[in-house]
Order: sequence, then C-alpha cells, then structure tokens
Amino acid sequence: MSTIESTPTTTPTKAPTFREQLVGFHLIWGVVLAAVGYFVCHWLGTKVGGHIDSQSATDQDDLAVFFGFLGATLGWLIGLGFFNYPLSRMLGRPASLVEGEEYGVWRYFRLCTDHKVVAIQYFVAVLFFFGVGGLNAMLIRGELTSDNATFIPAGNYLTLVSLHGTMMLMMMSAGVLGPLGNYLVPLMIGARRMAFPRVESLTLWLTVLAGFVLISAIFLGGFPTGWTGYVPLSVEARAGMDAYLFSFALIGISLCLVGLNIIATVMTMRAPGMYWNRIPVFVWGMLTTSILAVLAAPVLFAALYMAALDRTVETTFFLASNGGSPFLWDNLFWFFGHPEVYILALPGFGIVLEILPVFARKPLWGYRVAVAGMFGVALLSFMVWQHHLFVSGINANLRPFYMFTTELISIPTGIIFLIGMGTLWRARIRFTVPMLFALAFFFNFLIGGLSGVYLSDVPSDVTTHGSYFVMAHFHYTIMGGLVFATIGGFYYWLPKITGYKLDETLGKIHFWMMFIFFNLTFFPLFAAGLLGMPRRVSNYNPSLHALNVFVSISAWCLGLSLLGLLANIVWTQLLVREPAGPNPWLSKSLEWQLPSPVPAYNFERIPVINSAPYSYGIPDAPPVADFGKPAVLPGGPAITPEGGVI
Amino acid sequence: MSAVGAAANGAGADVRHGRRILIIWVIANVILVPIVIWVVGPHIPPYHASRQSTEQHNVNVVLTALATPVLLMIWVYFGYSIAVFRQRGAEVVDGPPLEGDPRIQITWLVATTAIVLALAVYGTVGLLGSSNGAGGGQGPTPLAKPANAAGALQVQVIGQQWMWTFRWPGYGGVETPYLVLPVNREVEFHVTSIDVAHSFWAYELGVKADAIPGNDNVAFVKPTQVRSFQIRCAELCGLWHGHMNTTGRVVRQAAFNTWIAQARVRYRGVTKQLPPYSHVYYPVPDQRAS
Amino acid sequence: MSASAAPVVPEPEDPRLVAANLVVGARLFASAMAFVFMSFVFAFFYLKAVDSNGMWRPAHVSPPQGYGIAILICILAAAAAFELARRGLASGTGSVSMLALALGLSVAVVVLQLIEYLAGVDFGADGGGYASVFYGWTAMFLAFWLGAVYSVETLLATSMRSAREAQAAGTTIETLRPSADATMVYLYSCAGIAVVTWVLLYLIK
Amino acid sequence: MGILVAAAVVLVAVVFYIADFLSVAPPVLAATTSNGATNLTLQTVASYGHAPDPDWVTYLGRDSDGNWHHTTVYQLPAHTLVHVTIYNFDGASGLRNPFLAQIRGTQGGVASVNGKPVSVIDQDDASHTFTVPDLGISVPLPGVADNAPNQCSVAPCSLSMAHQTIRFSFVTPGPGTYRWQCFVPCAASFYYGFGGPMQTIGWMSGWLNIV
Repeated sequence: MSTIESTPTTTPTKAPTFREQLVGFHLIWGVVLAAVGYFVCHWLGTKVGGHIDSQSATDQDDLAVFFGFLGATLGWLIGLGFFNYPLSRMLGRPASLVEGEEYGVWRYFRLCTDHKVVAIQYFVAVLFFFGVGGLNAMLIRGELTSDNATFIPAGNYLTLVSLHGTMMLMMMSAGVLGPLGNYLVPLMIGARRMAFPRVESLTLWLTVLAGFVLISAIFLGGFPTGWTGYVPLSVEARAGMDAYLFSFALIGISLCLVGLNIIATVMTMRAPGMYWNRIPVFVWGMLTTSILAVLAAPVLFAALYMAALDRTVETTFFLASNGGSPFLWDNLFWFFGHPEVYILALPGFGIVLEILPVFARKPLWGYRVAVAGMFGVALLSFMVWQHHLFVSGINANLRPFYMFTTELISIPTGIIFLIGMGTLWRARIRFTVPMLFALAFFFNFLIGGLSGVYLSDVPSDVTTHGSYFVMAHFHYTIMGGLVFATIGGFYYWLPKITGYKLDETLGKIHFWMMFIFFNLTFFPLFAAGLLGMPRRVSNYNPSLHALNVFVSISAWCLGLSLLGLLANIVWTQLLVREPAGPNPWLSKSLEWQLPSPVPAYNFERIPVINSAPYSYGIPDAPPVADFGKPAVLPGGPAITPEGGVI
Repeated sequence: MSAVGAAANGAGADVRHGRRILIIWVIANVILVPIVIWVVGPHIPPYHASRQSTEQHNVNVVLTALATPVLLMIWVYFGYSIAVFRQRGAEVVDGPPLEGDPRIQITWLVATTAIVLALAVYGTVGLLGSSNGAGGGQGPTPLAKPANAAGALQVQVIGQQWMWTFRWPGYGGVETPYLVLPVNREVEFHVTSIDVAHSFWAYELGVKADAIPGNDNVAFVKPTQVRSFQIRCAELCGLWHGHMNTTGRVVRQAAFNTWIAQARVRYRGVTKQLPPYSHVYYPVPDQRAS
Repeated sequence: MSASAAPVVPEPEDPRLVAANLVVGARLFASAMAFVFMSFVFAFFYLKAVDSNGMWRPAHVSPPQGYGIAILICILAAAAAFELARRGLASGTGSVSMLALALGLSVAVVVLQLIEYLAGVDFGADGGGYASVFYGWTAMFLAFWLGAVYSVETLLATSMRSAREAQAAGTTIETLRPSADATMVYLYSCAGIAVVTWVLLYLIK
Repeated sequence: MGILVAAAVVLVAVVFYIADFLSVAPPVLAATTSNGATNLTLQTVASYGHAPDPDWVTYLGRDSDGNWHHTTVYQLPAHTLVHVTIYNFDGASGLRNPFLAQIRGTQGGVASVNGKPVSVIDQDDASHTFTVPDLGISVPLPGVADNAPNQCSVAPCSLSMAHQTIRFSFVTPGPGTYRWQCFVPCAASFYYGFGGPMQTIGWMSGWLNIV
C-alpha cells in the first residue's frame, strides 16, 4: 500500500512561478530519467547476469533488459514526482490528497490528483495507442493482400501481429475504465475526487509507459507470440519478448489499481441519498469491470513474472523437460484472459444502457435486472477459461463442463439485450450520433455473441478453434461492441468534458462509414476461418486470395472512417468551439446538471440525491438531486454500517 | 405510420405492436430457415471426408438453423422499433414511463435457459457419444473412444519447428515426412511436440489437436472418402508457422500397405537412429555454446 | 480546461471518509495480493501433480528448514507487535516503541530472506519444478512484504513526529488510526500468506 | 488540446519507425551459371562475428565474383538442375529429430560429403541442415570435428580453414517462392537452440525465389 493517507489538507495553494514549473517534476524529467535509468540499470544487469549460461551471449542478455526496464520505470516515476509524497510520508510529514492541481496547463504533463485531468490524459493516451494499434492493423491487411509472405518479412509480420494484438488488448482494457470511468464515476455518484487520487494518476502514467515499452520491442528484435505469449515459444524468443512481458505486467498493475480505486470510490464516496438502487447503470458497469480487473489482473501478473524468471534466471516453470508444464501458462493466462474479454465487454454494456434511456426518452426498462445481468457475466467469466483449450489435450474430460458454463454466459448477456429492447418499446427515439452507436453495438454484439455459440460447442470448435473464425468473433465483440460503445460514449460525454459538442453531421458520416466497413471487413472473415485459414499466418491458401483482398480494402476504408472522428475532434474542439451548454442532450443524469466543463471542485456543495437518473416521462418526478441544501458532509450515509463498507 | 397515436393509448398499443412484430418474425422465419437448412446448409464446412467432420458439419448446420430465428427476432424487433417509435422533428417528447415487466423478464430467462441447456446437452452428446470426440484432441486418456479402439491404426504426429513428421509404431516405428491413411479404418493420432506448442489441423478430416511438449494428445478419426486433405498448424509456433503445411492422402488399404512398405525400406537407415517409440519426447532446453 | 470555476472553498471532508477509503482499499489490495499467491499455490499443486519428466522435486532439492521457521516467526511477531501498537493508538496513547519493534522485525524478515538466498539454499533455480516455485514465490512475497515495511515505517515516523511537535500540521493520534487499520489489514494478509508459504514450501515433503 | 497535436506528431514518428523496421529484408542473391551449369554456393559459420549479432550462427552465399554475402534469399531458375555446394565451418551439435539425418529430394537421393556419396549420416554428426520442406528436399551437413586445427569463427571463412564440403543437386520446380531452413537446434544461448538466428530470415532461414 503506497497510499497510507490521512485527513487531507485541502487548502488551495497559490499557482507556482514559471521557474518552479520548469524545474519541478513533470513529463520532460520523466522521459530524461527513464532513458538514464534504462542504460544505467542495463549495464548493472550485464554485470549481475554475466554468470548465467542463458545470459552469456552478448545479444541475448534478458536479465539486463529487465533491469533496464525496471530502471526506466523508476526514473519515469521519479521524474513525474511520484516518489515525493511517499518519501515525505516516510519522514512523518502530514498526509494530503491534493497535488499538482495548481499548475495550469502543466497539470496535463505531471502527477495531478484532479480526476478530470487524469481522465483527459487517459483520453489522449488511449487514442494515441489505439492509433498505433490501428495502423498496425492496416499494415497487416496490406501484407495479407498477397497469399505468400512478400510485402513484409515473415518474422517481422509476426511482430506486427503481436504488436497489434497486445497493444489493442492492453489499451482497450484501460480504454473505458481509464478515461470515462475516472471522469464520470465521481460525477455520477456525487463525489469530488476518487478514493485514491495519487493511485489514479499512477495508473495513467504506468499505462503510458507500458505502451512505449511495448513499442520498444521492435528495437529488441520484436516478439513472435501474439498477445497470448504462449510458452515455450515465448521462452525461446528474442529480447523483444521481455518488452512484451514487462509492459503487460505494468498494465496488469495499472488495471488492478484502477479497479481498486473505482470500487473504493463507489463503495465509500456516494453522496447522501445515492443508495445502491440509484447508482447509474454506467457506474454498475464500471464496478463489475473493476471487480474483474482487481481479481484477474494479479493472476496475469504472476504468470508474466514466472515467464520472466524462466527467461532470465533459468527457472523451469514452463519447460516440460525440467519439471515444468506449458499448461501452467495456459491455465494462468486464460484465467486472466477470459475475465479480460469481459473487462472489454461490460463497460460497453454500461455505456449503451446509459445512453439508450436518454434518447429513447424512457426509463431504463428493468434497472435491477440489468445490474443482475452484469454481475452474472462477471461471475461466470471466472468459470469458463478452459474453453480456450478445448483441443489442447488438457483436462479433456472437463470439456462438457466448460462447454456448459460458456453457454451459460449467453443468459446474462441476453438480459442486457432484453433491457435494451424493453427500453426501446414505444419510445420516442431520437437518432443522435451516440444513439446510432449504441444501436450498432447491439447489432454487432449480437453477431459476435451468436458466433461465440459455435466456438463454445466443442465439435464445432474443433474446426473453428485457432482459425479466422475466432478472430472475426472477438473483433465483433471487442471492436463491434466495446469500441462502438466507447466512441458513442465519447460523442455523448465530450460536451461535458470540454464544453464543445462534436458535429452531428460529420459524426453521422463517420458512423455510417465505420458501421458499414466494419461489417464488410469482419463478416467475410467468418467464412475465411470456416474455409480453413488459421490465425496469424502471413500466407494462406490461394483460393482465399480474392476474399482477403476484399477484406483488406474494406479494412482500409474502416481505418479511413476513424479519420472522420479525428477530423471531427479537431474541427469542433480546436477550430469552431461552439459552447454546448450544460445539458445538450436534456439528460436527467447527475453529471449533466453541472456546468460544462465541470468546475474544479465538481460540486460547490455535495448534492443530496432524490432518485435514480432515469425518470423520463414520469409526471411530477422530483429533480434528480438537490444542489442548494445546506452543507451536508459528503459520504454521510455511505460509510455507516448499512452503507456496506465495514 | 401512426407511431405517436399508437404509442399514445397504452395497453392496446402494446398488443398491436406485439402482434405486428410477431407476424413479421414468423414470416421471415418461414422464408429463411428452410433456405438456411437446405440451400446454405450443404455448403457449410467442414466436408464429409470423415465421420468426425460429418458430425461437425451437422453441428454447424443445426447451430446455424437455431441461430437464425434468434437473429431474426432481435433484428425484426429493433428494425420495427427504429421505424415505428422514431421521434421526428426537433421537439423532445418523453415516452411512457414503462417499468420492467417481471412476467416478460421471467419468460425471457426461461427461454434462454432452455435453449442453453438444449445446446449443452446436444454438444455433449455429439462430443462424447456419436463422434468419439469429434476429432478434437482429448489428451493422454481419451474419454470418447470408438468401439474398436484396440484395432485402430496408431499414428504419432510429431510437431517441430517447422515441419510435421509421422511415426508408425505398428510398422517398426518408421518415421515419414508424409501422412497417408487407409480409408474406412479407425485412426488413433498421438499428437506431441519436441519443441514449442503446435496444433495439428487436418482440415478436411475435421481433426485438430494441439501438439504440446511433454504431452500425448490423442484424437480419433475415421476417414470415409478417398481424397487428399490439407494439414496445417493452428497454433502460433514461430517464424514459419504459416508454412507448416503439407498435404495428406486417404487411400485404399492395399495402396496404404504398399506405401508404408516402401517407406520402411527407404528410411531403413535412419530408422535405426530413431529413439525407441514413446508417447512423449522431452526436448532438452540446451543452450549450446558455439 | 476545467480550471475556469468560481474559486469556491469547499467544506472540508468528513475524516470518516478517508478512514473508509483506506480500509476498503487495503482489503481490495489484500484480495488482489491473495490472487497473486493463489497463482503460485496453483503452480505448486499443478506441477507437483504433473511431475513432468520426473523433475518436480529431485532428491537433493530440500529447503533450509531453519530459515523457513525463523522467517515465519519474525513475520508473525511483527504482526503481533503491530497489533499491540494499533491497540495503543486506538486507546489514544501513542506506542512508538511497539511500532519500532514491529518495524525492526519486518526488516529482519527481509534480511533473513536475502541471507537464505545467498547462504541457505543449496539448489539452483533450475533444479526442477519445486525449485522454480520456491524461488518465484519467496521473491514475490519479499516484494509484497516491502510494502508492509513501508506502511509500518510511515506510521512510526508520523507518530514520532506528532509526538515530537504536538501539532504537526493536522496530524494527531486520532488521524493515525485509519492508516493503522489499513496497515493492519495488509499486514495480517501478509502473515496469512506467510503461513501458507511455510506449510507448502517447507512443511510438505 | 495542443496535447492532441503533440500526440499526433509522436504517433507519426512511431509509425514511421515501425514501417521502417518492418520493411528491412536481406538482399536477393542469384545463383551463378558457369558453362551451362547452375551453381549455388553457400557456407555456414558458427558465429557471424559482426554487428548487430556477432554471436549468431549463419549461412552466407557466394556471388559470381566469388564474394560472400550475408543473405539467405536465393534466386534460382525454374525447371533447371541446380548444383548446390555448401562449405560447413561449424562444429556438430546433433539433431533433435534424428529423422532429419536422412537425405531426401536430391538427385539419386544422395549428397557427396567431401566427395563420398551418402544417403544418411550419423545424427550426432549433424551441424546444420539445408531443408526445403515444400519441395521434399533435406540435406544434413556433417560438422567439423571439435579437435580439428585452424577452426574458423568469423564470417566469411576462407576455404583454407577446417571445413566439410557437401555437394548435391536438385531440379527446381515451376516458378514460386519456397521457404527453406535449418533443422538443427544450433542457435547458441537460446532455449531449445531455436530462437534468434533460427527465426530470422537472413541467418538460418530464408527463401528460394524460383523464377
């Protein structure tokens, strides 16, 4: 626990002088110290690891590489100022919860405890790495226009695929919890901050570092294993593998801490009257996702740690010849990996169920059932991981059980669909861009979910396993589901964050391009898989050539459509800048009752909540919250025993 | 379209909209489900090259036939709602504040649960009963065996970076770089690897079994057609993963006998050097100093 | 961009809020830590069951029992000392001596573990499945234990300072209790894991 | 929002580097022809001896002027008899799958080792193999004895140093691109001896571009 804090001293400090800003702790020092730390510790590692056989070759000194990454992390965090507070605490100085909020624009380049600043940093970081991963995908489709490895050398193609997969998985798992979660959860439950502001900032900067460490793999020869990092291939691979292991471990830590922070916030910091049955469904989505993150990420961390030991100090966790077993990795990785794919689904559920009532102008149809469905998904996702190993020869006699649990998940998922359908019933639907994305989410996720039934059925899975069918399936659930929902949420909440609405017409052009070309890209890949095209190959049966060329072209159009989003951001947020007003969507949710952009302290007075934010069409419904009440201490009821904390 | 008027008078509107949606859905099913089964169905891979791939083909057809009504229901519902319940014009009107109806929710739960249970039972029967594991790898102690497993032709599949080789314990432990199988005979694959993880995928035969070092992965197949089939690697195994392809052949018993006899003669010299036949060969993680 | 707000001075937070934050956070972190070591428990039993190539635990591989006992006793003693210190805080009387004892013991754990690596263990990390689990597990536990050392040290330093300068800005014995409770949760979880570690790695043959 | 611009700049830089990295490929070396016969002359060295990976084992190819080039992408004419000569300067390390000790797919199913035709070698003598799985061609290369004098360690090695000479011929098929590789786990300091050079085109794996 690096966060032993006590009562905060929230006296606003005066803005620092320019000189203070320059010499203070910020990103520039972080980068400089990270570089210094890498080389110093790499040299140290060569000294330490010299006597280990596997480290003897000068070009394969994994221990030194890991030392270097550790040094880089240390320098990065020192430069960003993450060690000042723990050290002052170790000297017994008093606790505080506020840091770096007075630095003007420099807030965005350093440790800052304002959850809104961190969320915006997250937005930029995730968009950036999403762009890197997406351009990788464009290059992959370029390679696949030929049925033999020609455009990109075979080995580098594997690195490309691995970079794309790992980058997307890492960034998308932080992609909603980080930006939207950090920004909206305190606003939606009526709090001024997250429970652990410094931890919040730490997770962001770890995520950023992880992204660049992963990219640095190509300086180290790349890695050939895809995002699953299967052993023993990952044990024999080149030093680029160390970058994969280290960056994924950083993400694991970050993910775990994000979840911890959000759970603690929701449990303890709800405003008076924000009872459990009044929490917005988006917050429930964040909560269930966070539970998965807190419990699953540590297992990933342990697995990566074991692989790192195998590569550096010659332990034999995964080497069958020396008492290890490759199945150990498969089990640990997928025990994380399957909750991970629901970490990538539940936020989508939360976003679309939050958007639907606003534009259907109706209450959420069955609030409690929706929450129950989310918890059902979260619970079941821990019991299905071996369906990734149906043909691997591990615990083959348990396959009926895992087939059953896997198919069970379609029940709570179906509930989410039922709620969406019920909310649309006799509604007054307005087709704004966020609503279009929410509806597209149901369209895509339906196809993704139904294709999952084929994969969960073992006889069918024998053919589809490890083929492009799987690839199309999880792109339908992750991109068609989470990414569509996230972009919808982005269109929906950006006016609240920046104060400027995104352009509707441009947004609709973007939506239709993205929707059409997404389906044109990934639906044919189901056929490619059934026709016998394995994943992650740079060459394939010539009879599939026309299909792949078609897919490549529509994939590039899909990439172009995302430029529409970028253009929309630049146009409306940088050039035109028409103020959106506090509540452009006429939503009843708490965050929309605040001015946009949200002031530094969120609420002048902690509001008193009157009802759940879905009272559309209910005559003489009370306002969602009273803001003018005389000061009530925040979190009053939430931390009494019945509040469920102790 | 009298959407506003329809939505205005409560319960009656519910019934009317519900009936319309139901009718559209039924019509769509009547048209599409037969097409899926009898027009699209026969073309759904994999093919009828073995009893296992036939089973997989049937499963795929059944799942597609079951998925179609579900897909249509959601699509029809959403399409109808989007068309009928759309609010045109600038003014923002609130819809009726309908709360969740427990009866509908319970009905939905029961329906989905029934479908799921049916699928699980169907899959389990297909896996353990009719198709002896459906051609999937079952690990060292297979649960679903063919009736005459004892008489099955034993073939060891050895994955290595980056080539498949095949060992024939019934024929003096000879090892061949090609796979030839007799038709209409139970075959028992023992899939293993001597370096990293591979996955043995005989596409037309509907066989897929991961090759994991230190593990003996058994898969059963009974080829029913004289034809050739593609062999691929379905688990990322390094540089030439995409090139670990070869073509196998299913031939008549007599042709198989001559082929294996020739192979024994041809590889006589190297067979003497092979290690004694075993279900697993542990790779030594040697780091040879150059 | 969110700086353009009227400069309001919000009413101070309820101190109970921070207390609740810390305890919940500590529990969640402890559960995450539990899952890390659950992976090692799984690895232990799985590799033991597979015994691949007969290399789970060759005959010569046996851990130094003395170190195991010593480390476990130090951890439990540190937890006990900290419990006494926490009671002292709760009853309003600072107990710097007990905190100092707890800190000393928890540092002793680190030192003992390092000595065990350098001098005590007579098998290498490549000595089979058990050796891998032994090194991986104990090293990971050491890393988590450093967090406990930090927490205890922080409490000690804070209480010493608040004892020295009666009104060290806003820090009183009162405000130390949340930190103490959170540290207790974490320290007890570590102690529990330490018992499991000892039973699996040292006790089971 | 200037952050977005900064991010875009970094993004472009990163992608440019990735594209640059991904487009590096070893040069193509054409087979030589002398009075009608098509020859491909290669050598294998235990350690390349130069940056970036001095410790890596590698193949080299010789052009018509007799200069050695560090590449494994060779261009051969279609439907022709190609005479391959490989000078192996590396020591033996043994095969993981002894089946690869069998010589397959060459003219007469044999290769000449220092002038003596053989159809199968002792698997413990194998130092490397030259294998084209898609063409069914596989030739193991016996290694230099460990106690041989005057061993070569830095590429390119001159024929005056201890080596084994392996000669064989095969008929190329129609035009196409075929991968070839070495099957001996000979990559020093990599688990299973199969990382690094074994998985990098230009060292122990490559293409035969048949035109």
